[in-house]
Amino acid sequence: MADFTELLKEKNVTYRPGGCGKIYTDPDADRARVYFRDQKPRKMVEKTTTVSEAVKNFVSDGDYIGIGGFGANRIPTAVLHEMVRQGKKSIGLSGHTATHDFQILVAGKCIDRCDIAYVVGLEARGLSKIARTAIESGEIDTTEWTNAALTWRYKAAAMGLSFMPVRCMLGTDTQKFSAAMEMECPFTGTRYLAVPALYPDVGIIHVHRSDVYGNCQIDGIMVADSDLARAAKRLIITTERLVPNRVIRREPTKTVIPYYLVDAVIEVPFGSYPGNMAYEYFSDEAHLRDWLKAENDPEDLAAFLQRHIYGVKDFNGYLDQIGGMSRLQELRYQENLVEK
Amino acid sequence: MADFTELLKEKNVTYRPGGCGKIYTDPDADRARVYFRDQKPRKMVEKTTTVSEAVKNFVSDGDYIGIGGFGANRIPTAVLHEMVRQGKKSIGLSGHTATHDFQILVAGKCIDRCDIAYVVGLEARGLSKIARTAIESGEIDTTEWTNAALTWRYKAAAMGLSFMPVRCMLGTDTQKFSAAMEMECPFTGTRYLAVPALYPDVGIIHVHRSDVYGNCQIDGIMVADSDLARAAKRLIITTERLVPNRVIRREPTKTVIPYYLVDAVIEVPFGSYPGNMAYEYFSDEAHLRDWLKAENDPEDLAAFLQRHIYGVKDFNGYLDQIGGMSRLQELRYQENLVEK
Amino acid sequence: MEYNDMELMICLASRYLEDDSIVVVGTGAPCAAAMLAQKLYSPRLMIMFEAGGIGPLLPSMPISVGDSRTFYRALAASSMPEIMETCQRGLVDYTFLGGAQIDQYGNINSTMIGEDYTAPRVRLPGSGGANDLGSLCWKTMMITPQDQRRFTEKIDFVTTPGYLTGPGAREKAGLPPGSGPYKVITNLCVIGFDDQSKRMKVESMHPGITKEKIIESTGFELLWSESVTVSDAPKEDELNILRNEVDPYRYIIGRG
Amino acid sequence: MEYNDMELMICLASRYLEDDSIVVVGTGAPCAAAMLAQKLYSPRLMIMFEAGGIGPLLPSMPISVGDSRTFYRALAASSMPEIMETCQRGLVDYTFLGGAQIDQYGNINSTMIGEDYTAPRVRLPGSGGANDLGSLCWKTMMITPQDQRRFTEKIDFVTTPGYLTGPGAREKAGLPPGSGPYKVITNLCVIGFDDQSKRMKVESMHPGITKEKIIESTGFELLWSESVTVSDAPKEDELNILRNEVDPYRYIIGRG
Repeated sequence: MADFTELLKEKNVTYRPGGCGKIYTDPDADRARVYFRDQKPRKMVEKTTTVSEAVKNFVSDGDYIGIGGFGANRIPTAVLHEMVRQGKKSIGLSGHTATHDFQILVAGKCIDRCDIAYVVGLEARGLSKIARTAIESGEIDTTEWTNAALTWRYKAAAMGLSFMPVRCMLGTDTQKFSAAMEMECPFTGTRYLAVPALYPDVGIIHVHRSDVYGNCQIDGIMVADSDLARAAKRLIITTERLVPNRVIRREPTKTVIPYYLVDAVIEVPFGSYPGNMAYEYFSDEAHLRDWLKAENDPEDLAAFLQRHIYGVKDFNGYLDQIGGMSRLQELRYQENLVEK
Repeated sequence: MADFTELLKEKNVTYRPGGCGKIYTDPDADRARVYFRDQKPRKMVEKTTTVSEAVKNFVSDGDYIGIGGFGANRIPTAVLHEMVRQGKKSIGLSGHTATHDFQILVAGKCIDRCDIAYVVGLEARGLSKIARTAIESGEIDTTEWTNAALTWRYKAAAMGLSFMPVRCMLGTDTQKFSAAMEMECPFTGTRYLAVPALYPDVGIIHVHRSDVYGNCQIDGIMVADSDLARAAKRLIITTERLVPNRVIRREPTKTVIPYYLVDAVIEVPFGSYPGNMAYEYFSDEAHLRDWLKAENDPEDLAAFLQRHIYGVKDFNGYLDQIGGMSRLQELRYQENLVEK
Repeated sequence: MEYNDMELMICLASRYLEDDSIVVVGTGAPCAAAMLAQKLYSPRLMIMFEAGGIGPLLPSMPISVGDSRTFYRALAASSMPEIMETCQRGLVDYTFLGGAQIDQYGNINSTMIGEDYTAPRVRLPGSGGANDLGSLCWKTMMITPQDQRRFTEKIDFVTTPGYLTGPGAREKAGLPPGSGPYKVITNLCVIGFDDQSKRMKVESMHPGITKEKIIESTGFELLWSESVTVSDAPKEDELNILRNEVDPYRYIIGRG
Repeated sequence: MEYNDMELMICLASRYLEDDSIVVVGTGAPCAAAMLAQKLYSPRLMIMFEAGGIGPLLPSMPISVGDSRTFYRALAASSMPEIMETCQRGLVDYTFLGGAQIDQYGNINSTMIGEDYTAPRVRLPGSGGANDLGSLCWKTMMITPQDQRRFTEKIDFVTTPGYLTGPGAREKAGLPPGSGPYKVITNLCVIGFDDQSKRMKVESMHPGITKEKIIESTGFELLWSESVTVSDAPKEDELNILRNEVDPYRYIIGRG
């Protein structure tokens, strides 16, 4: 019989700061428990509202937010535009591959701190000049992490813990400018970094289907949204479609976000535009290029933002500006590999 | 701006054994990595075989196993019967609500050690006399855990870690007879138990659908099988149905076990019988009662086992014994709430 | 209407489950109490099962906390880690446990009877998820018959934490502050826990039950609420729904 | 056949990806190399993307490692934790990274240029998943143009660990033993890592490239394999498939 019981012995160890970054959110699991007990909406009641109301009621200046999706894929664009329109300030952001979402909030000067893994680039599309400048100028305070570290920080919170041991970042400057702690395994002595649980004040996630209570389905990759939904103190859901509760109950295996995590639900068709929404529509690469180009000149950018965000009432107004259903249908063809 | 950076400071701490139980499996993540690198079947090739061959090739005397499903729900009965038929010995078991599965292996005298959370009871059906006696007599060595602790031990392994901090078991005799370590959070000082990662030698899981490579779908609750599949060094899959690879590729969101985790795939219709298989067939309560009753007398039990396990060639032979398709169809009606 | 002990306990327990709260239940009496509460008092009570079922429209009493009834037309069919992590995160209000022995602090034994762990006189089913739920949910309720053997000064094995050794002990052990035993519903009385001492305190006695009967059925000293009341007997509609809709085959109430 | 630097690097890189292995790739040249390998050398090469895509039948080059192409008719559409944990568990053989600076130990900078973290001269995209992949996958490959600015003695920021400060340093830092940089494929040569010193060692020079050219394009001292060969130039079938099937719109190879 194999036996590893000898690993069970007393050890004196030292926890050491592994980096000089900042911890922007409270990792304490007991305080999070009390918040969840007292504030999470246990009532399965209708939570549909408007984007404007949701941003007014659930996002405050100074809040720290986590955004669903990845890069320009399945992002909650309508909520981000509304945050810009309402002039939200001093927002903290969890930046695991935040690209166009980061760009929108930087354009609105909403952000003042960022747990940063990847935010100034738009992947293959190139870099956002305003995003880059906001960080180079020190306008946005940053602490370094990696995509996995941020994912696991969400997971620690989703599990109701205050930390998670991880094996990335070790030995690098990424570690040095993070806010991880050095520790070791109680059994094997293996060296780990402990990352602090990340409980954002607000999570914002765009999904394929939700009922009016907030029971949600997502098709395709989940990115980190299962954990983000559980880690967030408040949660705003935008959905391509509102569906009857019986649709959810028909396939309970597909429910990735149950209603008791959700504070607000808004139906926003094409809500990830100009981002990609799997099985629905591809990203609008031309529009994203226009945006990047506009950043080369402050006046161009101001005009661009006026036209697409400040000058429209809501997200449907934005969709009108970019070419309405004709353009959206082109993106749907592209997504579904339909030869026009 | 909220700031919790003060949590990032040096602390001297002591890790203390939290229990006097045994650690039956190696929690070392580096050794597991090397095993996975060198032994996991990266080739996407056909892996279909027979239950008998799979048990011969992938389960050795002395191995430590983890069984999918929960209680008498979605259990890999065919593989368990075959282990009994082949007379496997000195098997270690992870016992998070193992009920009829445990009962089968105890009847075959296969088990000599058990990480135990719940194994001698069959939930509402009552207790298994032979299971109880095997533990009371000391025939089976045990270390105490809870369902969550065992689940999280799998999760630690599935994440590639050697431990996981948990908040259960603390302060109880359950802790005292576990093999957990006492530790505290590097940030908040919160007390945790660290549980050692559980990498079983063999995982055995029954699923609804698999292709010949081992890409699997499960309908309904997952129990702990997503993590078990990832934690196990070898993995045997039995499936209600083999389906073409294109069925898997049609809905990739539904794949819960990808092929590279899988060593063997066997189509076993009604493979969870007499257990429940969600959406397929209900548990055979009469048969489970017969089994429990047979345990009252050693001769009755021997005859019962002879008739249902030792005396039949394979699982289809067992299904013939219990009434064949007529009985199975009754259980299907029951599952699907069809009034006959 | 006549009723047996099991019916009595289930009916009383059902009244404690507030609407719009979340409860993790096992099979048997707890599940019956939750189903009855849903049908009578708390239509939006959210029932979870530890193997993964969330908010099913239960067509009948489950046999196992992992059987397909536990996620029949459910809001979600999730997993054991999902449920346990939801508890650990502090989202679950109530859980219901049973056990072979219980002490004055609400510590429960469902593991073994005897002195020696390696050679128990009787091995019981074990913790399963009981320790997890009693550690991580906010309020733990128990449904149990009451007698000297079960309600004992020193239980043979602390499977699931109540208030452990008394005030502050849960917190000191590292268990989440603010969680712990809430009510014990027996065939004789309803028992709460004293805020200061964390010891069992009788709140109401069931109709026809005397203080003496309760004392002689208890292996330790009970505290008594200043205003011990008489428990409201099961009402006709409770019993009707329990017998006709919740447990028509008398799986559970047949044991009473 | 004529070819540009990007085509050269992609073709060479594709030859290192063994059949039946698992590779996590980003967009751009790495993805092109993996696609080319699948079509020519390693039909069962398993491509994963860090946002969750596993084994897609890529209809075209993805724009983002999270776009819907990355799980088109895939074997699984999973999640970022699933991919990262698969890497941490030791199941991923290869990954491909890029960066603005690299040193002799294969440490990569993709975070910033400058001296002061709080006021970088140039902020780069950052780690994203690069540090994770370079820490947790078994073999890290790099595709990068080679010049004095990029191949530098001291990089401004170690985003992703190579062999850090040399032999044993990864293990000492706690990184999984046996992992680390494997090949660097540049527009001038193919570079491996010396077993003893963990320093870059030139293995083959591309056709027409001299040792002097390589030395003057490198900001640190390179080791040289005892038998430096001439790299096999891109073959006609490689170029044809790369141009016609992998990247018909010249998104990537147009940059070469």
